[in-house]
Amino acid sequence: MVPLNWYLMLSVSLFIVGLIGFLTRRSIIMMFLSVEIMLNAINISLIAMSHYMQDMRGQVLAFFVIACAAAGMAVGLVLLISAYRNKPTVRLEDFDLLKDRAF
Amino acid sequence: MLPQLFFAYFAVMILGLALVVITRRNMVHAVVWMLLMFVHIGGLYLFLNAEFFAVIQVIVYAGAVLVMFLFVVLLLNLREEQGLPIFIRGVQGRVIIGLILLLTLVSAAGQASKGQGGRFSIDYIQRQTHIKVLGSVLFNDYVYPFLIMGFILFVPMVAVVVLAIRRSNGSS
Amino acid sequence: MEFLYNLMIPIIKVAVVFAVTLLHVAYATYFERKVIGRMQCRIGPTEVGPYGLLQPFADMFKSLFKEDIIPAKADKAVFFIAPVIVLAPTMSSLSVIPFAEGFMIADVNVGMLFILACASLSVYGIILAGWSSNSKYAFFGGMRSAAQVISYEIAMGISLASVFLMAGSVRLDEIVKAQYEYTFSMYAPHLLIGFVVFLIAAFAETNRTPFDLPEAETELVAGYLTEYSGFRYALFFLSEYVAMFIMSSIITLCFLGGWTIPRFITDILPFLSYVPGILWFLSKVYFFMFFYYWIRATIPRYRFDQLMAIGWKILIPLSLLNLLIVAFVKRFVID
Amino acid sequence: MTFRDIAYKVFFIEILKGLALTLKVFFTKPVTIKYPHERRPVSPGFRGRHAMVRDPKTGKERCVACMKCAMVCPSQCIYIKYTGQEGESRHLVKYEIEAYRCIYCGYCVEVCPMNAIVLTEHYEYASYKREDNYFDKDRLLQNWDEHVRNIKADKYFNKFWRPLGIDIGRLPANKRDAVVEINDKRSD
Repeated sequence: MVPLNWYLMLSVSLFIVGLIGFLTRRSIIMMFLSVEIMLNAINISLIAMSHYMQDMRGQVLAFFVIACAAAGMAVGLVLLISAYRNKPTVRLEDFDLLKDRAF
Repeated sequence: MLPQLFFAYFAVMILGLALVVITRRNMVHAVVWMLLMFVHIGGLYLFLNAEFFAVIQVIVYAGAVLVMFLFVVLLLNLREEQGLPIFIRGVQGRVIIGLILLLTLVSAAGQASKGQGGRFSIDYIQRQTHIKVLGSVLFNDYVYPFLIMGFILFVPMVAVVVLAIRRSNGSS
Repeated sequence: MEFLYNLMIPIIKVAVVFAVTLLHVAYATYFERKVIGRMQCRIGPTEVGPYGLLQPFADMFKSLFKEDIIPAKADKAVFFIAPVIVLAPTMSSLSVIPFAEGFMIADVNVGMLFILACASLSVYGIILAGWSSNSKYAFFGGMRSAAQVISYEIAMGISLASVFLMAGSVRLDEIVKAQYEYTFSMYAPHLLIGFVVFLIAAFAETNRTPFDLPEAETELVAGYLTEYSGFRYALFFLSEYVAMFIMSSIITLCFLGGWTIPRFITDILPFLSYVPGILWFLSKVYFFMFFYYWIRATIPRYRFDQLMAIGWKILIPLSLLNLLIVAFVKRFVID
Repeated sequence: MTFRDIAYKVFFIEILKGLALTLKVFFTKPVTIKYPHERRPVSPGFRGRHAMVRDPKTGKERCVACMKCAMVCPSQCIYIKYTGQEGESRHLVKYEIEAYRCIYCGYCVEVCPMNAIVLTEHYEYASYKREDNYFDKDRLLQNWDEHVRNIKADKYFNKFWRPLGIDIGRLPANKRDAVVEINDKRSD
């Protein structure tokens, strides 16, 4: 039997990998992919805990996380497409119209 | 011994593939590696007695969300992005912060202990099948969250149509 | 020893199913050419072997020994892996199909959903094949195919949901057993809307005429297959026919009672119940394969906007309506 | 949209009609002719490969190098050379037809006063070399031999080898009946 801690460690490590990807990549699409990785990490820990605690609430929550992730990604990607129509780039640092140049 | 080995395989593959994903320059390649990672996560769910989630993982994440990514990557012409650097400036500092966070969280996760067992034991789920158990919990105890979830899924649908539609006369 | 025995049984099953499927694909092409030939006043292949029966093997050897051409600016790794991504999920979804009572390779609780998951995975192969070829025809074909498959998957899934609702299970063998209790021992008359929706969606899922826009010869050369040749082309071809076989099997299992024969027939002709179930199953499947060819010989290709309109404006509302009706009937009439 | 239209749409009437049609055709006899095994009979007047008629008496061509065929040819694919002065009888040196340029109008056959150049009913002259369809004099005579080989009778008549609709009496003597005597070496 694999202990629960192993699943939690895997989940946490996966979350951190996603976080690093989110913080360091330039492209918005890659940042969205990193967010997906983080949501999957959350799901692993939710389902693992649900399994080990013999309670379905974690899985219900994971179900909602999956639905929200799909909805969020759809909106994010369509925002990206409408932004791309105005400015043909997916690099986050190019969207700096509101940035104060003095700093 | 065998379960541990399987878990180790899946854990190494998931983490390795996640690292591969976030370091790819070509986004189509990243999406393909991500697909492989999602399939592995689905395999991990099978060990957790959640076969419905294993399938949902593949249907929703791999079949819908990632295809959406792939569509967007292919719709946008990203040829000129290829030559530019992958990571932003000052990447090392962020990675170090991430690693510190990793150490903290992993040590915390190592000390976690499970609480009181509930009524959904493994035998019960196997007897009733996972879909039935999940369905009964979802539709009996969590009806209102489920309905709200339906609404949450509906709003982005409208939002996507409104945002993506090109007006025939007007702007552009 | 017992461990070996337990290991051998699935391997033998896999070997049997694999061999039968490959043979089936070989002769499905022959059957298609013969049927469409006769429907167009032709006779189809006759040259290789008696009545052209060895034609599939001739085609196979030809495609195996043809030169494997790779476009110069193709993304080689993705180009190589794309046919495999198409073929592997398609083949693996064969493993949950019960060909007869108790004969399935993998006995999983989520059988039907597994097939849906596999169907959604094989879209990747098509998109990636189109993208990696670095050719405009292939790219358009891949994008069209992906849009089409994703749109019709929704209608297909919802129309299958009504079957799950009636049967109370997503296991294919339990769906078949649940159908046996109903009037005609099949769901097709009860879930007529769902049946028709699924039938149309199945044509679109497998990229067959009248929804064969991804490989529309007259406009896109061969769609996402344009740059493929030789063995890799054969893999795409194989997976298309296996997918047709799987779709026909799903229709048979979910709407036509699988390997069972309707009770009103066995009441009149009791000796028919001694015929093995796999024969009934295969005859139903082959009827649908024939139907695929029949439709191909009859209906011209739809335009892409018509295709999308059928998918989103007709099939999805219809399947939702069907689901609603079935839910009400199940709750207030049957229970 | 009338009720009838809606009913047609809902019950796929048009599609069902089409399906019934294809099913009906499915049970009819196919019209295919399996070409290398069976051949379709050549219709009279078919204009196939060129040939020069071999005179059974001399064993040579009947051409007198009058140049009429080369002049009438719309695609100008007939090349003729001859020797002999004005007033003397001409002697044919070169007679070539480029079959790729030929449009098979049959003017050369109609105009020939000697019935020397004809279009046979042979239609399988695909080959691996382009040169095979550039007919010189020997090749044209050989074509005639190939054409004659399957004819059982002593004489061969093809009414399309002379201009139709012209009074026979006005044609040259050699052209009048368009009958070719086949008395080749087989009988010797």
